[in-house]
Amino acid sequence: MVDRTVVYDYISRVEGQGSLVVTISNGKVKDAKLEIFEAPRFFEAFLRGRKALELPELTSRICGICPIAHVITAAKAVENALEISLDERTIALRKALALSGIMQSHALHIYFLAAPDFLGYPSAIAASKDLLDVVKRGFRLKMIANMVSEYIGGRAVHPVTLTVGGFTKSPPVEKLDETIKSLDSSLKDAFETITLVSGFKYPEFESDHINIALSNKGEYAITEGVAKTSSGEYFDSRDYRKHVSEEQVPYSNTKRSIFNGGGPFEVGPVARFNLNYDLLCDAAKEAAEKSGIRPPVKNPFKSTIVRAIEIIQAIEEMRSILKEGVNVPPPRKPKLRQGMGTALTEAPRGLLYHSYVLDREGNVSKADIVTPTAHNSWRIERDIYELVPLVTHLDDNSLRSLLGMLVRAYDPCISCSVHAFTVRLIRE
Amino acid sequence: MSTGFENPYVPAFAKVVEIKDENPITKTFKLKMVNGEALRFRPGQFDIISYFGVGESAFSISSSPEEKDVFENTVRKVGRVTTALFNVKPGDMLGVRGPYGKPWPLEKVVGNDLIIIAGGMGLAPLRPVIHYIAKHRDLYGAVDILYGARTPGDMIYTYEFESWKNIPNTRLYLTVDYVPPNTKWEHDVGVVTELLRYVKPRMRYTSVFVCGPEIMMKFTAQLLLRMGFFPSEVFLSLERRMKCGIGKCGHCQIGYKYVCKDGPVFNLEEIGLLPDVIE
Amino acid sequence: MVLVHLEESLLEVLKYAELKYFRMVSDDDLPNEPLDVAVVEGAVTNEEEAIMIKKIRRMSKFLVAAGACAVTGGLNAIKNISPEGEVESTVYSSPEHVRSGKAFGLNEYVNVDAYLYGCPIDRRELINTLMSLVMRVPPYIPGLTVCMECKMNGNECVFLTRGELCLGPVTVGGCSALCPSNGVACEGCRGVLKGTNPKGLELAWTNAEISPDLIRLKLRKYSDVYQVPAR
Amino acid sequence: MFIKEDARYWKLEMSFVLKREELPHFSKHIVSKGYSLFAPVKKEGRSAFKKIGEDHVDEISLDYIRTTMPPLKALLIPPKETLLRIKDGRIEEVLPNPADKIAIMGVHPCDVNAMSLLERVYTDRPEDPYFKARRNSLLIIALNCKSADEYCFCTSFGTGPSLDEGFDLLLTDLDEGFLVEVGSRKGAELVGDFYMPKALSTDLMEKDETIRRAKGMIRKHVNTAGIQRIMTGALYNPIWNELAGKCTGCGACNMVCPTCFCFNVVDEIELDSGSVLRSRTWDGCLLWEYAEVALGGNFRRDLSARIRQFVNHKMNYWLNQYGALGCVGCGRCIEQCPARIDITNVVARLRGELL
Ligand SMILES: Cc1cc2nc3c(=O)[nH]c(=O)nc-3n(C[C@H](O)[C@H](O)[C@H](O)COP(=O)(O)OP(=O)(O)OC[C@H]3O[C@@H](n4cnc5c(N)ncnc54)[C@H](O)[C@@H]3O)c2cc1C
Ligand code: SF4
Ligand code: SF4
Ligand code: SF4
Repeated sequence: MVDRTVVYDYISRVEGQGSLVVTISNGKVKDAKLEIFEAPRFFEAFLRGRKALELPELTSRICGICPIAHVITAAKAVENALEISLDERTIALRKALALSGIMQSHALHIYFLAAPDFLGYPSAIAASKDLLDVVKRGFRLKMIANMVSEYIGGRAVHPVTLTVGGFTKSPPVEKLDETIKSLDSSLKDAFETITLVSGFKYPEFESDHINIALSNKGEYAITEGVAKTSSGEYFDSRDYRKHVSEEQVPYSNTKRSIFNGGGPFEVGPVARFNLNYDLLCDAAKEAAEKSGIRPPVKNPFKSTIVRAIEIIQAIEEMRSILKEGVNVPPPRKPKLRQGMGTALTEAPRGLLYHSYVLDREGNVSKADIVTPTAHNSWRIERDIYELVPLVTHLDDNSLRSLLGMLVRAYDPCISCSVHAFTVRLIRE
Repeated sequence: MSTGFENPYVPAFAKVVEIKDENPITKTFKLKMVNGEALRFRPGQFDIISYFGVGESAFSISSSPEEKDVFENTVRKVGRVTTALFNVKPGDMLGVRGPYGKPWPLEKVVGNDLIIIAGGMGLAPLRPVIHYIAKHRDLYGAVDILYGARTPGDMIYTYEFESWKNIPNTRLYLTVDYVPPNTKWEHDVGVVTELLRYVKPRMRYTSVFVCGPEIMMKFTAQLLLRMGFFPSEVFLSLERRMKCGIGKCGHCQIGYKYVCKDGPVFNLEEIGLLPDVIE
Repeated sequence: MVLVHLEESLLEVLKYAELKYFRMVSDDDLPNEPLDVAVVEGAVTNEEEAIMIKKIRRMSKFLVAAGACAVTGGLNAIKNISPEGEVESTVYSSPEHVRSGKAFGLNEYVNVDAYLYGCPIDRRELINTLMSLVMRVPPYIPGLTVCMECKMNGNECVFLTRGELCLGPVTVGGCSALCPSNGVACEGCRGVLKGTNPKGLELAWTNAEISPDLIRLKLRKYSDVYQVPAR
Repeated sequence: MFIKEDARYWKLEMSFVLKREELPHFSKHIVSKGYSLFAPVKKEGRSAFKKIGEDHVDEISLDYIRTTMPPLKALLIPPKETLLRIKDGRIEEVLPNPADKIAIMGVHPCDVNAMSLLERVYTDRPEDPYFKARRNSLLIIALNCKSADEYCFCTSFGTGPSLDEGFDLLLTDLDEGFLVEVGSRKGAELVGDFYMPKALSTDLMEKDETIRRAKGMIRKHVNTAGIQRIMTGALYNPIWNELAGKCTGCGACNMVCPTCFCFNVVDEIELDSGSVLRSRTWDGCLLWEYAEVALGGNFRRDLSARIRQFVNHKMNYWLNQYGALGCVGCGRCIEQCPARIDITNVVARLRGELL
């Protein structure tokens, strides 16, 4: 028996289109479905038959928010398949590029997607009428992140210089000082962001899931390393499929990822923070202290704070990488051959997996791409099951906006969920 | 006007004094130079109007050359600059450069009969000619004005037709391609060249001024030659893309001629040899 | 989304225009009043999207297709050339649940008044376009090729010096030849410029003894070069 | 009367030898005189003109045949140049500062001659003040060619491989160093306080020999005899259609040609200052938009008509317009054409010299 149906199509302020349908029966969630509305992109299919060397550029177009992560992951997977190793500077510069991508995405999320929820505005544009300084600060942070991406990658979105084997062009030395100076100047904005997000009122809610993030010796891992789980396991990208499987859910264009033996799991800033806290730089740790959060963070809403901390980490690390010099050797022309290559890296929203099988001419015969949003999707649904019974007193509107906030806390990037994702509330 | 003697790209400011609606997509702008100087031009010359932030476009100066302190441009809305001009109100400021180009050879044809053939907007550069003739009527022989447009509603300067007919020894023939239902029309229907049957030219002593869409000029020119007019006495005013008006940007070249410097008025003898003239 | 990449410039532009509906940053619903300008991103890949774009078209006086996907279908359109259903079944085990047809640019379904080319679109062009619209004139993107901009930047041609297949000769310029200037061949993300001759380019590649396979892949990327250009 | 021997003597008086290893010092000397110095440097095997800072004089390499970009055109009419800035009813001319002195070193004869052609266009009344200002502050140190490649055909127009006028200083690469000849007062001033030994008559002989050798390397040729008549007669030749099948329509030839001078003008709004910038950018007749008018009209709709315009402008119309053919035989359009269209070949075929 259906007593009320509330439809909330199109979750706004997530990148892409999606919907959430929650059926509530007797104060309990009977069913929660994260649906994807935006047409999936079928990247994996049309990648077949394309050239391996095209992969970074092609996969970059999976998403306009985190193209950098796709470029890097695709390049790494191909390098693995072709057994190409990189020199240290190239690896470092790649990390700096990845960090700039994370900073871009986090600044966007904090100021334009999340902050309006906490400040009570429908959008950042609306907020800019009263809080111009705050909005401008968000733009500034994003702009500086873009600047670094452009500096290293040739373009802020869909970078062009990163290629299989390295960079087609070293960043221009003439602009190095200017770039480092901008980063220096953004640190102040980053700390003010910490103050801002620490002041937000977060809903009381905790949930516990397995966390998975990349881990590497001696660094806050982003582009290099192996997957580490909160259950203490480690696995290499080659063994990814042994640990994570997928099933298609009938209502969605996304596939749901399952951690073998463990069910739903979480990836993203919180997972990285929880698993790699010790490896954060001093400034980031100081920021964590200031905002009063420490691992393990279990309240998904507080991911906003973790993002702010990661911005500081990103700035610090980009600075030190750039300071060590930006000249990298030109890539050697790779020898194409048969093989299989995989890679795992940390995209802004968490673990990203690419895997390719190449034929003898170096053409792609099979592609497998799993995005952070796909990794998180089941976890988000589970959270809803847990959250709703705690807040049955809320009316439809408030409940919808709370659920919207929860989904947004994972910053699901629907446009890009390769196997990709409105809050529809059905009360029975 | 001596603006920009040093820098020919710098427009002078002109104030819009009056805007007349000619038809739904054509307006005539009366402009006055802000520096108080007159725009000294000869019939057939053009100026380049700037709408700052959008760009510049060339327009024939369509007012009487005798009028000293104001001048007019008639503009048909077809693209960016012209759309911007349609948003302009009296009192607004525009940029003006010019005048540029070779005028109609009014001195050279003194004593001759004149046939003026215009299609649509092509009447704009010929209106100063008509005003000039009215002022200096004794300099020329018989004058026939043949004007065609797509429909009666597409005609411009209709409010002046009566006064043109009253110029001594001058006739005005009108035609349209098509008369929409419920429209009053007591003149010809058909293409403008058909109006030529009304004129009895003394070939040797007749000069023809033609301006209109390129395709209309093509057919008119062919017919005039067949009728026995002298190529050197048939003058056309051409239109080409223009970005500078002073022979630098290259766009208006037809063969070795620049429309902005060597034209826009050419006689058929000159044009006959050039490629890419008629689409 | 491109609007977000404008950062502070967005606020400047908004001094002149009011943003009515921007799904990504706001909770507002698609308004029911007529819009002056709609900037639409993304390809149309299914029935619902086709209905949506037709609705937006009816509501708005001026429609801008922004980005490769909205202009030509973008990379998504690569799959248009494989048989229906094949693509879907490669990715999903039960393809009947997937709602997607082929990917097309907006002009397949509605009249588009202006285009913003590229993946991603160019920031300067977006600002120019918005400012033109604020002044109530149609926007303008100069009709030059990537190749010309590449020369203006003083680059060496990647095709002539390294034999790499570059779509610069037939691609709408305006990106400052970004890729070739970074040592990478142009992939044609901005689509084919009117008046250029892709057949000539294909011939040039064939004459340079490039494998037909490579040529085929190159000519069908962001847009099928033999399709009528959007511009 | 000026007899040949006198000329030779005078030439010797004003000729010097710059030792190869002195080139960086001389370059520094030029910079120290307040010039911004542009010279060719090697980049991935190709040479390109770059602004040379005092610390980079060692990078200058005068051993090159052709740069992709025509150096003088790029300096005198930059690819994109703001002409006017308009704000609050005021128009500001963005003219180059006449005090900015520029020196360019190592330009080959064809390029210097191409600049003289550009000068005819841009100083034809009314003068272009932007071009003019830059030209006035430009010092040209030309470089005779010591070698040529399969694309060069300057000898067809007398525009190379050596230069007789149009320079401030002229270098010729000799065995031991560079012969430096003075062509103007500005040039004389520059060498006046930099010590260089006077040239010997043997040096001049070596120069002649170098040039003779360079000439010998030139294999392409355009027969210019009666060329206008032939070109005009061929306006409706089917060759234009045939070329249109091969040409990509990319406009690279327009960009790299040192005598192509066409430009487009655009207004843009600068958001933060609220001013309007009116700029010009290089344009070319190979483009569809070049001859497009309102409502989609186009006077060169077919690529064949556009190619015909390019070739005829160089080999025909220029002569009527500015009294000289518009090609200097630099070979750039041939080298940079992805479709391998060769202007010399086109002319030869129209003359019936080639099938
Ligand atoms: C000598 C001369 C006299 C003219 N006289 C008149 C006149 O009296 N009344 C009138 O309405 N129009 C006249 N035109 C045509 C007028 O210049 C164009 O209609 C106008 O430039 C279109 O500009 P736009 O920006 O609105 O169009 P768009 O199509 O947006 O054009 C963009 C640019 O293309 C060029 N362009 C486009 N069409 C033309 C064209 N037909 N001629 C030249 N350049 C063009 C311009 O440089 C313009 O800035 C004349 C043109 C010339 C050359
Ligand atoms: S160079 Fe080509 S691929 Fe690169 S941005 Fe420009 S159009 Fe796109
Ligand atoms: S036409 Fe070709 S060879 Fe002649 S000057 Fe121009 S680029 Fe050089
Ligand atoms: S050849 Fe074409 S682009 Fe070059 S100057 Fe002549 S008309 Fe202009």
